Amino acid sequence: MLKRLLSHDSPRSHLLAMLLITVVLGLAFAPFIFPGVKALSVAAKVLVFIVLVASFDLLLGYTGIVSFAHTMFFGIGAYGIAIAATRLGAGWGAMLVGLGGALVVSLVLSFAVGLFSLRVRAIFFAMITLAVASAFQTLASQLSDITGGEDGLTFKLPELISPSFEFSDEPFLGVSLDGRLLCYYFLFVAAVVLVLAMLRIVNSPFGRVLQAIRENEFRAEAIGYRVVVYRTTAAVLSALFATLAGAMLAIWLRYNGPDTSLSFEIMVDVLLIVVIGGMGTIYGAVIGATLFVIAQSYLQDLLKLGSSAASDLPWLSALLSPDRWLLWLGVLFVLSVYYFPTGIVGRLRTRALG
Amino acid sequence: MLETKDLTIRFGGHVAVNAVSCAFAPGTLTAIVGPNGAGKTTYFNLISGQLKASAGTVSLDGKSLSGMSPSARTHAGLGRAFQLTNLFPNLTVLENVRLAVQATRAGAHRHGLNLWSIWSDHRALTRRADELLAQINLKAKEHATVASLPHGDQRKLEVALLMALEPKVFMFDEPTAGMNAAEAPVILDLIRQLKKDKSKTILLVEHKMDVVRELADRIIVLHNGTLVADGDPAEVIASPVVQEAYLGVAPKEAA
Amino acid sequence: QSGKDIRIAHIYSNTGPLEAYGKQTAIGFNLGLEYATEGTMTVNGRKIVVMEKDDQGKPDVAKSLLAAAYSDDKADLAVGTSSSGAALAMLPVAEEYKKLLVVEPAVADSITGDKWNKYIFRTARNSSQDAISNAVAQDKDGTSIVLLAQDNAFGRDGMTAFKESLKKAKVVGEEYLPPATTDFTAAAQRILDKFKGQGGRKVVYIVWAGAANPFKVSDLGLKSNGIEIAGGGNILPALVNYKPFPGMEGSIYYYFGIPKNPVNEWLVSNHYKKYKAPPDFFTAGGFAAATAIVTALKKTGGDTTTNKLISTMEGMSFETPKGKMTFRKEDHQAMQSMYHFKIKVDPAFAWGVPELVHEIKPEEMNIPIRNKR
Amino acid sequence: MKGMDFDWKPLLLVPVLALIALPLTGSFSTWLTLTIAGLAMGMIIFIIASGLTLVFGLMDVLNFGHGVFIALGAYMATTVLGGLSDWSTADALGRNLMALVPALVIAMVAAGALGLLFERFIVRPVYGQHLKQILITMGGMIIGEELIKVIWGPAQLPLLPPTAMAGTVFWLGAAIEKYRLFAVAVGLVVFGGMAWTLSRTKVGLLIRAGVQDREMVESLGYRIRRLFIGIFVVGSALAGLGGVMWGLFQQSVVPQIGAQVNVLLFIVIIIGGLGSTGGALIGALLVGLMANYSGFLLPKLALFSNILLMVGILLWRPQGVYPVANR
Amino acid sequence: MNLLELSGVHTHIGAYHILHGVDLAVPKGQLTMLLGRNGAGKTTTLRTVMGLWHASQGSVRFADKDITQMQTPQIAGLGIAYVPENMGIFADLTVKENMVLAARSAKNASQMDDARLKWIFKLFPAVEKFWNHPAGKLSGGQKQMLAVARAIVEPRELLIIDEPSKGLAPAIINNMIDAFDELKRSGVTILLVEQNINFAQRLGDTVAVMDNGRVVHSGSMAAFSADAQLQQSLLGLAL
Ligand SMILES: Nc1ncnc2c1ncn2[C@@H]1O[C@H](COP(=O)(O)OP(=O)(O)OP(=O)(O)O)[C@@H](O)[C@H]1O
Ligand SMILES: Nc1ncnc2c1ncn2[C@@H]1O[C@H](COP(=O)(O)OP(=O)(O)OP(=O)(O)O)[C@@H](O)[C@H]1O
Ligand SMILES: [Mg+2]
Ligand SMILES: [Mg+2]
Repeated sequence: MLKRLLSHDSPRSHLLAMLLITVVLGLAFAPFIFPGVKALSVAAKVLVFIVLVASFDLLLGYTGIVSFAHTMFFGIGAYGIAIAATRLGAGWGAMLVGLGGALVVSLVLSFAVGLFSLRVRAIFFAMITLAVASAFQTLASQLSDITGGEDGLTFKLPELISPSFEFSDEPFLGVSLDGRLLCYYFLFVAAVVLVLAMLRIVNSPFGRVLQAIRENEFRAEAIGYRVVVYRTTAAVLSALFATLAGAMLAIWLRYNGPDTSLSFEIMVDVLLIVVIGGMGTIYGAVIGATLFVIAQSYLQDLLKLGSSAASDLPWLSALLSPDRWLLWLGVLFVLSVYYFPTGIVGRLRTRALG
Repeated sequence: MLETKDLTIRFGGHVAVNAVSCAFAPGTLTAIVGPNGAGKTTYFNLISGQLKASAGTVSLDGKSLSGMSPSARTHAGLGRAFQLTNLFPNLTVLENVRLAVQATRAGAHRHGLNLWSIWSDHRALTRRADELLAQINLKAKEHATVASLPHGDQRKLEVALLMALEPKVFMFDEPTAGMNAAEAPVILDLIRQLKKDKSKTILLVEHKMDVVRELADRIIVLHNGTLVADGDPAEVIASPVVQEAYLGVAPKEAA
Repeated sequence: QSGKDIRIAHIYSNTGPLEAYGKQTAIGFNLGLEYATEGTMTVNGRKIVVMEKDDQGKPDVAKSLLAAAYSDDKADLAVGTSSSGAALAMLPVAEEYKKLLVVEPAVADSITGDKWNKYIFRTARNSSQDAISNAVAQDKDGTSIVLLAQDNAFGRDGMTAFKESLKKAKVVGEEYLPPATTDFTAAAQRILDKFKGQGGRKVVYIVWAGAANPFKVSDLGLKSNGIEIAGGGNILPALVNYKPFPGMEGSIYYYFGIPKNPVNEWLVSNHYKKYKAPPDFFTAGGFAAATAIVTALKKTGGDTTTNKLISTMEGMSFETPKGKMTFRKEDHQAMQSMYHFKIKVDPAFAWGVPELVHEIKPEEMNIPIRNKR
Repeated sequence: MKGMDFDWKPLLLVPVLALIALPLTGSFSTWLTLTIAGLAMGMIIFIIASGLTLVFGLMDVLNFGHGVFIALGAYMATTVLGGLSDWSTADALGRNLMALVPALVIAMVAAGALGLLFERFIVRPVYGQHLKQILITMGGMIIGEELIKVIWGPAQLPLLPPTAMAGTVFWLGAAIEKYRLFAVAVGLVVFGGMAWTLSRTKVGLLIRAGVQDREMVESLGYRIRRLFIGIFVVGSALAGLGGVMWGLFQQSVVPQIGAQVNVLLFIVIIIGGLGSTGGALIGALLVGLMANYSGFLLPKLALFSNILLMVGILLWRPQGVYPVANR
Repeated sequence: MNLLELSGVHTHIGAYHILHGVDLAVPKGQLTMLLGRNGAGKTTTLRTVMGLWHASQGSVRFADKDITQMQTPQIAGLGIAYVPENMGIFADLTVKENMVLAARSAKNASQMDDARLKWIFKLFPAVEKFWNHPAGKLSGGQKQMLAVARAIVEPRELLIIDEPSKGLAPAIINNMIDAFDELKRSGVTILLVEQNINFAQRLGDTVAVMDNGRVVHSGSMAAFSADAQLQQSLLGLAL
């Protein structure tokens, strides 16, 4: 049963399996284990990023397409919810309309991207998507009548999943049972379902062909696979999953703006997570997103401790100052490329073999 | 019956294959020989669709293949192994073969785009792949990645992928190049086996004349892209054009 | 009540593109508390505890930081933040938690306009105040003006308010450029075209924020055609670009040498003492936010109940480095003076020094009320 | 077989674009102003992009950290020019140059030295692996930017061109900033030097070969390691030079100065064709002109003019105008 | 005297132990054939000589210098030309550019030794014919010709070629045999890995046979050719 759920793609390493179980349990009981608004926000961000990164892995790790326009689809999902909720009000219908509209837009755009990816060389494609993504971001901040411009949109969602809704006055295990909690579990279920779906896709015959195309497109075509069809399908699927992740983000934040869902920074974070986690493994997305988002969210707090400990050494405390948290994030980038060339999952699996 | 009519390709001013018309019947093994750069590989590329012909047509059993993509031609029954090894380097040996098996099964389009069934349920595919690996003595290395195989094993795998496609037409491009005398017979045996099946058409590009002499039912000679000789092996080898253009000034080799 | 700490969350861009602004605000806020409590950091025996938080200039981060501050950290009230987008995202959080948020230094009109709720107070100036005071400085008979601004909410809102309050001068054209523009040649040419056939004094009024120097249009054919440049005040590093334009007029929110009052004197001398540099734009803003809060707390006797604070602060006046400010009852916007200046070149300073021409008192500006109560 | 004929068509792009714009702009002096400013702007862009042509175009290192060298160059210049402010604000060209030249040289040396470190610790482990290059160089960029904030502070710093280069000259009714003329001169020197080195020596060939098969180049007896280090350092130094030129043009620097132009530089190099100095120059000039023409005619479009330009060029030549490296 | 000498060389690739103590001597001025089954370790041996992989144990000496730990460019600089198994053609460069790179002392095409080029063109006509074409577009055999042509574009002391005859038409193989003869006469030492036993027998002076990462036989080619049984047992040849 479990095997079937995981599409027979078992973690293939005890340590990895244990890590995964820890992450899933941790996320499932996050509101109770880690009380507080901040912790819950971090957990929700982890959920969103797991889906987003896994969807990118579908494209990069399995299909070998390097695209910097992935956050574009993430943004479309987020804007779909945001614009619909702003225009149509805080109803379930509005959310569905927004989600549906976003999926359609993503479908069309990603179809074009998929077809285009075959026409030009890989680096060129990467650079073109980089330019397109930045143009899209500019566009989003220019169309301020629709998107709220650079300030973005703050909106309301149905009462049931808003923090102000309390469905029990009595806190349960010290946690107040409110709309925010419900919203979290809504995201949790969505993330589990989406990740399992992606796992299934990459382990289907389709997924294997994608890997073959990534390895040697020429030969894949020669043994009878229509590369165009496969690539385009993969691009569309991955865009749709990213759109869903974007919608999850907007639902959680009840805010969206260009920097929140479209920025190049997010794209780079996603890329880094895929690489630290382990490309072409989906599980890598789960582990990588969890570690990275937590590290990113608590780095400043950590540095605060560090710099007060190092207050005797002025230059060290300048470097350890929480203001310079990005410096350490950069160091994290460099070190993770140095020490996890095949990602955490790759590393654990090799260990399990050796 | 595989047929090419006036098949031609130009690269800029250079005519690499020049109006080659030829038919290949099932049950025969035709060797294609000619000097380096004569256009043999290019001729293969035109047949299997890797290159688009500047002029001329290719047809299989009367059905025109012109304009079809390489993958469509594979489904129509053409199979091809490459001169320079061309595999999926970071996948395992088994997966390489299994992918080829999958491509042929029950219409690859339907199967391939099946997003939902699970790979490991396809035991039949794995069984078939295993059989093929056993035939070429690579079963022991089935979980090794292709990139770590020595050159000779890669050549064998190249042939295994072709076998997995179970085509009507087999095209071998120097299948034993760089293989040593002890290993090459494994490949040659496979080709001999194939020859027994009279429904298969086999095309073989090969520079080793002893191999050609032993296996070929017929030889065609390409020179500067043009078909210059066609016929019975012994006759063709003895013909002056082959002696001079191909075997060179020292005809002792041919004897 | 007495004895329990008063917890204030201060959210600002300690990192990110607005880091420099955020740091000024933080310094100003802390100096302001020190001044207002006379160094005791207590009000009515209750100690003031400031929790500084970095929103990195990101609205989503700002939003969750504020929620965490109100609930996890039990903040009684909050101050923030540098970016308008982030501040806008924070507004509904204050409403959800029913706690006070003092907005400083975000300028977007909609913060005290249509996105406003009753928990929001703003010590910072808003775009209208900026624009209207500049209009007052430019509004002369026989002047024709072309507007040049960034093509975003900041630029367009500012220009709209500016235009609305001009009485005598005439706007003959508007230019909105991509915010990332670095080459202003094309803009200069378009501006030249717009002035064709105009007599009298010709002025290009510029609203710009960012690294590029839009004043370069002057060199690209405007100066030689007798067209002047004008713009509002800015932070000190940006005032360097004003140096080649002695005599240029505009209005500024704060320049340390302008206001003459004890608060400002205290600020300038203490800032020099601590940081060997004069206080800047956002230092004054942070300072004002602090004095506003302490003034209110003193009035409530240290009571931090939200409704009590709101009713106290509505209409409340307080002392700041810019003189007296008053929270307008209707939209909780602090009414304050702006300064009509003229640039003077002083070799002692790297920047063009704005000299006071006239203090534009709140009464002189008709700042529209844009919220719906 | 005969050698390839020189491909002159791309050379026409620049004049053709200028001619198309002529009737649209209406007045000749406007057109002239826009054209000269655009070409000069293109030259500045070329200077910044020149280092990246080497590093990305030829060496195939997707260096997203290129901006750090730009920023470092610009910040070094603020320090040097700040220190020599007496000379740079004097009203004499000679004195001005005595301040500016050291600023340029020190900026190049500093950026080159940083390049050496960058190559050793950031780029070396990831030659040939694009994805990892993107990540690790992004990491390097973030680190560099943060260190700049530690040293020079996060605030914007002014960087004014020396007095003799401030202001405008007039020619046929067109206003031309003096600084742009200086930039054109510097750009031509950089272009000439690079074009000469790459066409007259084996350096260009060796790098292209080294990217394809490093082991083979070493087997032929060349120390490709050293060459790669050298090229990387030169590329970084050119970026430093570009940083000073760009900073002086903007008249101020912020720590993000490099990151802001990254995408633009990639566009220029793709338009030019990977590895081509001439192509990069054409690309840069086109970008400069296009920005000014579209900024005058349709300011809204100016935002997207680069992308439209790139797409248009790639539709015509999918490899860019003068592809040298075939990737 | 031996120009190249390997003694007790062990080489690891990653975690795999590939060479288990190779002893190989290449006498100066002679042509040595290195034979062996697929996977015996021939390519690995050549790569170890070139410093592309480093021996973990044992020593490699060239012209009485220990080159075991030297870097590849240094080793090549001592006067060794090497053609790898995959030919190492720079596909994006033209044939001419490929040749210019191989000619270390020439800055550009015009500085190459004309007479020597003429000689090469005669041996490998394709090199001349496709002089200005991208090398990647050549046919398999033409690439092989270019690879060998590159190795002999300038005089070198030692020529190491991994399977020179692979994919070549008989006429070209004949040319190549003549070329090697000529080179030998001019004093060049040659080490070839070869599968084509005819080719090997016609050219070789000495022979070494590898199996399982060791040299299991070495001696004169004449003796080896004469001993069918030895060939059978070492190479699995059924003659
Ligand atoms: N990169 C690698 N990783 C792991 N094993 C390798 C690698 N390269 C070679 N090997 C192994 O080393 C052994 C020797 O290989 P080598 O290529 O030297 O053989 P060879 O004698 O040249 O064979 P061939 O005649 O097929 O070229 C083989 O078993 C091969 O699998
Ligand atoms: N894509 C291409 N562009 C330009 N020329 C090409 C291209 N492909 C092949 N050629 C040329 O066409 C000719 C025929 O090449 P082909 O590969 O068919 O030769 P071949 O007969 O297979 O030779 P070999 O025995 O050496 O493999 C060669 O001269 C080659 O340079
Ligand atoms: Mg061939
Ligand atoms: Mg080998």
